Amino acid sequence: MLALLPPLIVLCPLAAAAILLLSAGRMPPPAARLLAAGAVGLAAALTLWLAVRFLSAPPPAHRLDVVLWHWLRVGGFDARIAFTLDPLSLVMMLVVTGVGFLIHLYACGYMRGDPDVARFFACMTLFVAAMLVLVLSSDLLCLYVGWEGVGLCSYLLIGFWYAEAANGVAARKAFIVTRIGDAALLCGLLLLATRTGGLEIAGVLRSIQPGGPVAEAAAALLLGGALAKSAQAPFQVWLPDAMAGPTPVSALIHAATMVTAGVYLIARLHPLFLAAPAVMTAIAVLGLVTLLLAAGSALAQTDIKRILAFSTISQLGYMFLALGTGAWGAAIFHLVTHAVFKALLFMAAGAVILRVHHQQDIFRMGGLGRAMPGVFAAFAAGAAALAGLPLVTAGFYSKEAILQQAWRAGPVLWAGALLGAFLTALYISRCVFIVFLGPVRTAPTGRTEASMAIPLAGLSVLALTGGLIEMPDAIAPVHLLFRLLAPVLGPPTTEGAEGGAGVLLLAGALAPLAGIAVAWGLWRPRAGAPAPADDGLARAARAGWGFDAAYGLLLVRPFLALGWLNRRDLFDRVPDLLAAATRWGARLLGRMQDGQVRRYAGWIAAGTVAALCLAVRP
Amino acid sequence: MMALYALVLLPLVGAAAAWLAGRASPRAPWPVAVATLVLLAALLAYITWAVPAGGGPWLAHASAPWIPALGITLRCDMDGLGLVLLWLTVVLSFPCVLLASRDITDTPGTFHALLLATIAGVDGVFIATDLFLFFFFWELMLVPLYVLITVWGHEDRTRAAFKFFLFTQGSGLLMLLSILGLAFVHQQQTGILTFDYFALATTHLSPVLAMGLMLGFFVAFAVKLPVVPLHVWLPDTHTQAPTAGSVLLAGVLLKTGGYGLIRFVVLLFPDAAIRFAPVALALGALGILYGAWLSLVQDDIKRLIAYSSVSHLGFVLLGVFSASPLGVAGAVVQMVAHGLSTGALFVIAGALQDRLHTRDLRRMGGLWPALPHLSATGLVFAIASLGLPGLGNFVGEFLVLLATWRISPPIAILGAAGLVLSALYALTMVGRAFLGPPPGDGWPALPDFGARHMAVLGAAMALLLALGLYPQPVLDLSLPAPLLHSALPHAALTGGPRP
Amino acid sequence: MTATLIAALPDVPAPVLVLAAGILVLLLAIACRRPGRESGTVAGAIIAAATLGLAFAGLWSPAPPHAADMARLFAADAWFAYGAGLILLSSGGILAMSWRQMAGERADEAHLLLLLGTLGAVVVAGSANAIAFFVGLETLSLSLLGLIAYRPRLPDAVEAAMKYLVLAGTSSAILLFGLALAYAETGDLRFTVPLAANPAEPALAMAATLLVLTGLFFKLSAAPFHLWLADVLDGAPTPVAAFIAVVSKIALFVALARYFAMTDLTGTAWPAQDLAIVAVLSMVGGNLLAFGQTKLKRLLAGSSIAHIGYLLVALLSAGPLGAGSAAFYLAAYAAATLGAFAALGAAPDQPDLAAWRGMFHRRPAVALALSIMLASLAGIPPAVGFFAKAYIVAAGMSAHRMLLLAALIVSSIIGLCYYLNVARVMMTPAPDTAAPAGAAASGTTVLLTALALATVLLGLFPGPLVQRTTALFRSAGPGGATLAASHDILYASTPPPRQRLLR
Amino acid sequence: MTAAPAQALLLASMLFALGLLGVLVRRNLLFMLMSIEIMLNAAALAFVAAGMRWHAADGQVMFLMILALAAAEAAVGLAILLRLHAAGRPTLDADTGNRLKG
Repeated sequence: MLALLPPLIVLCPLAAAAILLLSAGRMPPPAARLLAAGAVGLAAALTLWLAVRFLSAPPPAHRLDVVLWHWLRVGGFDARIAFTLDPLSLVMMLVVTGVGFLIHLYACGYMRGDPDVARFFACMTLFVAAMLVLVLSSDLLCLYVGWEGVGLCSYLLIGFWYAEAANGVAARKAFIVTRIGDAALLCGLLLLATRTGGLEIAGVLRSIQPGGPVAEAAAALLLGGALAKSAQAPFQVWLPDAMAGPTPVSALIHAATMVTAGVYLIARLHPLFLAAPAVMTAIAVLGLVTLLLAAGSALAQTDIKRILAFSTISQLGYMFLALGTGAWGAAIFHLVTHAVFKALLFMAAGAVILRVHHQQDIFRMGGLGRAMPGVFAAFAAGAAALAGLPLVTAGFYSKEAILQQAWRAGPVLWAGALLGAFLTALYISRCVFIVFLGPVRTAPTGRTEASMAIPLAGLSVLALTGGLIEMPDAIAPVHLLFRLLAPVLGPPTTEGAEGGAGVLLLAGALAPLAGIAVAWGLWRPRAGAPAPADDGLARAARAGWGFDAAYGLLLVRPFLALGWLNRRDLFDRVPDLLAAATRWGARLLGRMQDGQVRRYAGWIAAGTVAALCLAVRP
Repeated sequence: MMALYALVLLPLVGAAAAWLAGRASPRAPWPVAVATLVLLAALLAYITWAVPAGGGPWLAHASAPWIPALGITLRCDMDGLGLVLLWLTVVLSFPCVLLASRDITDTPGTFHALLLATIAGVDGVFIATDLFLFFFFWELMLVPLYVLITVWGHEDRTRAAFKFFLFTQGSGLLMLLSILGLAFVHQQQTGILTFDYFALATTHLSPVLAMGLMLGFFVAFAVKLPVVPLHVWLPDTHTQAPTAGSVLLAGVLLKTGGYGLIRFVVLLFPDAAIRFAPVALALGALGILYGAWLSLVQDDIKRLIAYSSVSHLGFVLLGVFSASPLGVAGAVVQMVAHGLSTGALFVIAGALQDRLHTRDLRRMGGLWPALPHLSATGLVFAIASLGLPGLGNFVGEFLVLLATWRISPPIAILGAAGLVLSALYALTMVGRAFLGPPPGDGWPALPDFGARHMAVLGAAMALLLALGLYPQPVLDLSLPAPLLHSALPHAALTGGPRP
Repeated sequence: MTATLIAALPDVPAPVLVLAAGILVLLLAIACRRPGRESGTVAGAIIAAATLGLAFAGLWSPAPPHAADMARLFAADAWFAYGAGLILLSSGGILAMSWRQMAGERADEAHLLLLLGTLGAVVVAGSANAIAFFVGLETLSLSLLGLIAYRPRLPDAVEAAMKYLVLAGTSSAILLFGLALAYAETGDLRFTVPLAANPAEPALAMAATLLVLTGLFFKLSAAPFHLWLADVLDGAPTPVAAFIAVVSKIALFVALARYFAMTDLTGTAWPAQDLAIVAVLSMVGGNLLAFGQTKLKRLLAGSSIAHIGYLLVALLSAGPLGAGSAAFYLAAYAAATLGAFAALGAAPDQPDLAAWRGMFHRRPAVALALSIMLASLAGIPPAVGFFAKAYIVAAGMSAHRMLLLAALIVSSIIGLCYYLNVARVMMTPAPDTAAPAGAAASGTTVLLTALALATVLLGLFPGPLVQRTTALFRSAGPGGATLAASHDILYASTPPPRQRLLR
Repeated sequence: MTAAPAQALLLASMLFALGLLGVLVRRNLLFMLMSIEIMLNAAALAFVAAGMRWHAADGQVMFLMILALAAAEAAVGLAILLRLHAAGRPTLDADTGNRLKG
């Protein structure tokens, strides 16, 4: 019975997607909305039920394998479509279906009036299904199906408003940049499959030799996939542009779920990464670098969704930092809380955007707190959680878990992470102050409808209280999540219970407060209209530190230019040359036949003489 | 089993009937062609069904004398590989006839007759096991297709058809040399002049000679597949052919190259093939990257798809020369999947040309609102073509890359890089054709795909999906017959010594 | 009376006798004809047809008793029978073609010349002696001269005849001089490569051979002695052009093969080397020449030159396959070339390729037939030329003529271009102003249909003919004197050397 | 080979070369035909000389044959020249007025 549930949960959104696709736009929008939200809601309900059943009576070894069918079985290679239910996948499922359901609900309101709502929901539900496959798979190849599937849905949804050429470009960019990582991931799979004989996760992990070059190479290749999917340096360039999609898409795909797939992958395969210490270091360093770069960029943005996008990159950097330091549980914890509060922030931002006529520039907004207090409250809750306001927000606890682990790994990492926490508070406070306080610059109209308000309210509560399931020992020894995940990720590290824990905790609590204070000093409501900083540093930060330009100059342009030069295909000239030679020969021979009978006789004589000479020559 | 001969004769009879029907009425040939295809499918189903259970890898046989003085027979045998490709041929001929050829107004009888004749030739290629008979069919299938392109093609059809014919015929002559050389060496050793595949497979060849003979075969199949320096005929031909011709070319004709590589190059000359493998693998990787690269910069949508074929079939070369059952199975799946996806893309490109009277991507854009069904199917098949997991192409590419990785990780990495490029060109095509703003002041009312197109293309999609999610039947069929349990008593593909 | 005549000429094969008798009858008929009446045409044609038929039947007559080897004029062996059969069939076809083409004025004389030419060709094909060969050759040439210039209203016919006259005369003289040198060296008039009396000084024998070859190559129009062919075919009436391209070439090739029957052509030594050079020049040159042509007859001239090159490859591929493939190729070449000319004859007054545009729409049957013939010449299945070419390649392979085969393949690809081009032109829609093509004469239609059918059927079922051509050189038992002669005629006496390439 | 036949052969060769040269250098068709006759007669002479060497009649038989055929050829050739003139060719110059070429 329990074994039936995971496939069923996948099937719910998948069936909805299939129906929506096959109806080919003939379905009335209300029916489409109902179908999509209902299917994902059903999946969420089933997942809850599954979770209850799983937790109340855990199966042996805390895992449940469901083999659906043999996918490829040839030449000694065997891949199966198979699911594994264990605490890690259960947590991910809860995030995907739970947050996913709320976002679908929200989207019902947000996308009202769009003629193509069936296509929208088809892609959304397909995404949920693919994401569920990703987190449930017990075989890496099967996981790859979900991995690419979510990428495809991301592409389709970023470019949802296709009439705008820029949206299509952004969608393509997102897909192709992640595809580069996917290729690396695929190479990693090839390596693992060659070395270990299969891609079943448990089997792969069993047969890993620690410290060997294979483990290092495989981990590095898989890391490539994870970095691209999770928009970490040097692949982070696609995520800000991906904000071209509708806001629910940004909330679901580019904040809550898909971009965390890289984190999930590494957590899932953590024994492999443990066997590759160099890669672990790279993960931590890249995570930290991304965290700081993106936070700096977020500070200089003017578009509210781009602020949140850079914030997402930055927060994912936290997760990678955690992964790099071996804090798998902390990474997953932050993944969960981030999914909640970032989805909340995006949806609140979406509500704002809808009310101010699709204005996204924060410097054209202002004073919206009075006009839409509910949305303001929701955004503030999300911002507080993001900033990590001590004790009262979920983000505080998850970030604290990471900071502690970073301290253990090295003070430099810890200092960087602390700086990141300060910057996070700074930029999100800037956003809140400019958008919701001060004078009104764009008058909002309409009102936020219930289907959007309910998810906002629900997520607000979660964003504030969700962290209580897991607390630092210095506050209260609550370890619900880590203990749940322990069968998969190993027991939580306890060596951190040394003397300095309290000091660390204090530092971690003060950094966001300092950030908020500085932000208040800089961007508190004043008389004059606030303007974005425009010095060189700000411009560089706003442009994402020039990664886009560098890639364009070094890779894309030369590639396209060379292709353009060779668009007629060099090899195609060879037959032309041969044809020309043949024509030339034909003309020559034609000229020999000039109609003069004496010359013909001359050729005969010449031929004879030549033959005689040839014969006489020894 | 005479049914094998019927596979060739039935389309020929159908061709004659279609031609005659065309003399009676211009509307008549189409139903005749459809009926022929239905009969052909039924025949193939019967052959499939009639295969004795557990009767060994060769599923059906037929033999009759042809030119006894030279030891040439009408020997045909069908194994799983042949069966898979025969099904692909039959399946793909349906879109050709159902979608593309109905609107032919210029002597439709001849058009359908030629189409069916091509199918007959292809069927023959897939079953002939007398090398001379194979060569006969190999050359025969070109002729009707040449006429199809020359008469019903697009603006630059003459040149394209010329190139097509010259390349394939010229390389075919090299193959003839190899076939004859092999037969004569065999005759020297045994005193029997024969072109029988199974007899010739037992010939002892010195390494140099085996390499020379293998190269003759290789060049012929490499032109057909195509392998990169020899691919130059393909973009022109695919671009200029009428839609049905493009579908047939991309879907089926190119597969004869892959089939030949497996059946003849690798199985007849296993040792030489292994020695040649590094070169072939390099060529395969080059093809993948070069094709994708050029595909990206094309403005002509059919040309773009044509170059994408070059890229996709590079995987087939990799798979065949990866010297493992895994790679060969992957190559076969890749051939089938490429046939379905690229065939469908050519149908879509042809439909676009019918509606817009241009193939130039620069003059397209924003077609989605005007042609939602067409655009959606275009997107779907473009995605299949970029190798999304869950669809057939991925299975093929993955198996090929896995097999390649085992012998050469760098080549496999290059192949994987091709996946990135394939995403690039496929999405660029979709973006330029269907998305974005329409040029000028929007599109006039255009007829979208109707139920007929959607049904046929939907069926192709379903097959791709089935191939992507449950490819086991194809894998089981394509793999064991020629490789493991073949009638040839040598350790093919394992690199083992010949007995 | 006939019996005594045969008794008096023990060596002469039956077809030669029948043809000679038929010519006499036709002469008598013409002499008896009342001037100014056309009714003679039908009678003359019937006589000609009957003669050809009887001569063909005469091929099956028992071989005459063999004279002493030195004095033998004719070698009435299987090779002769095969060649003569092809010649007679082709002549019959040309007779059918010319039924209306040559008529209008004094068709009887045309038929007479046709029979005379056929007689010459048959004699050439069967001659084992320089005298017989020379007489046959001159009979062929002279009647051809008459035929080329037969229709004075064709403006270029006389010019063509003039060229043929001068060049054929020159080449005949060269050939004759070669024969004389050979006779001087060896003292016997057998039509074969002379062996030097003193092996240390082969110059005279070699020179003799080369001079004879010059004459033969001229008639065969092998490069570089080919220049006349395009002009003459262009100027001559279509049936006559067919006669030159088919009958005369078959006869000369049969004679060429016989000339080299005792010679080892396997290696790269002289004279095989000379032959190989000529073969390559002919293949490449002929195809290139045809490639640049815009007139169909000139195109076919180039094609014909190239095919002589292919036949030379077969000749150079000594061994069981070489002879068989040459014989098979002759038949394929004859059928296809004759068919191509017949198709030209079916749409008269359209010498330019451009005039054939849209032929598939205007005259689909003729266009289809011509396409089949061109396919056969190009070696495209299912036409017989495909198998014929493959057969030659097989022969070349078995004799390790790799360079020749390379040239064959390259030139075949060039050849494909122009054959395909003709097909393409016929497929392109015609401009509306194109003149409606007239209906073909019934004889041409019948001939064209028969040849098209034969070309395709032989292509699909070449087995019987292969059997036959192989049997020509294989069935010699110890008792069969005639066939034994043929056996060593084309079976190279030395076995092919062990294969260097294959070792 | 005794001296006489050898010298006769040499003479025949020279005659033959002269004839060939005549064909090549003369532009008048009539003279070209005459040159061909010279070549034929050179060959005939060679036959006779060879027959002398072998003391056989074959060479003389051949000579008769050549004589007859040369006469026939001359007859046909002259007829063709007349025709050529009748067809409107103003001169017997072999180099001018050629329509068949290319």
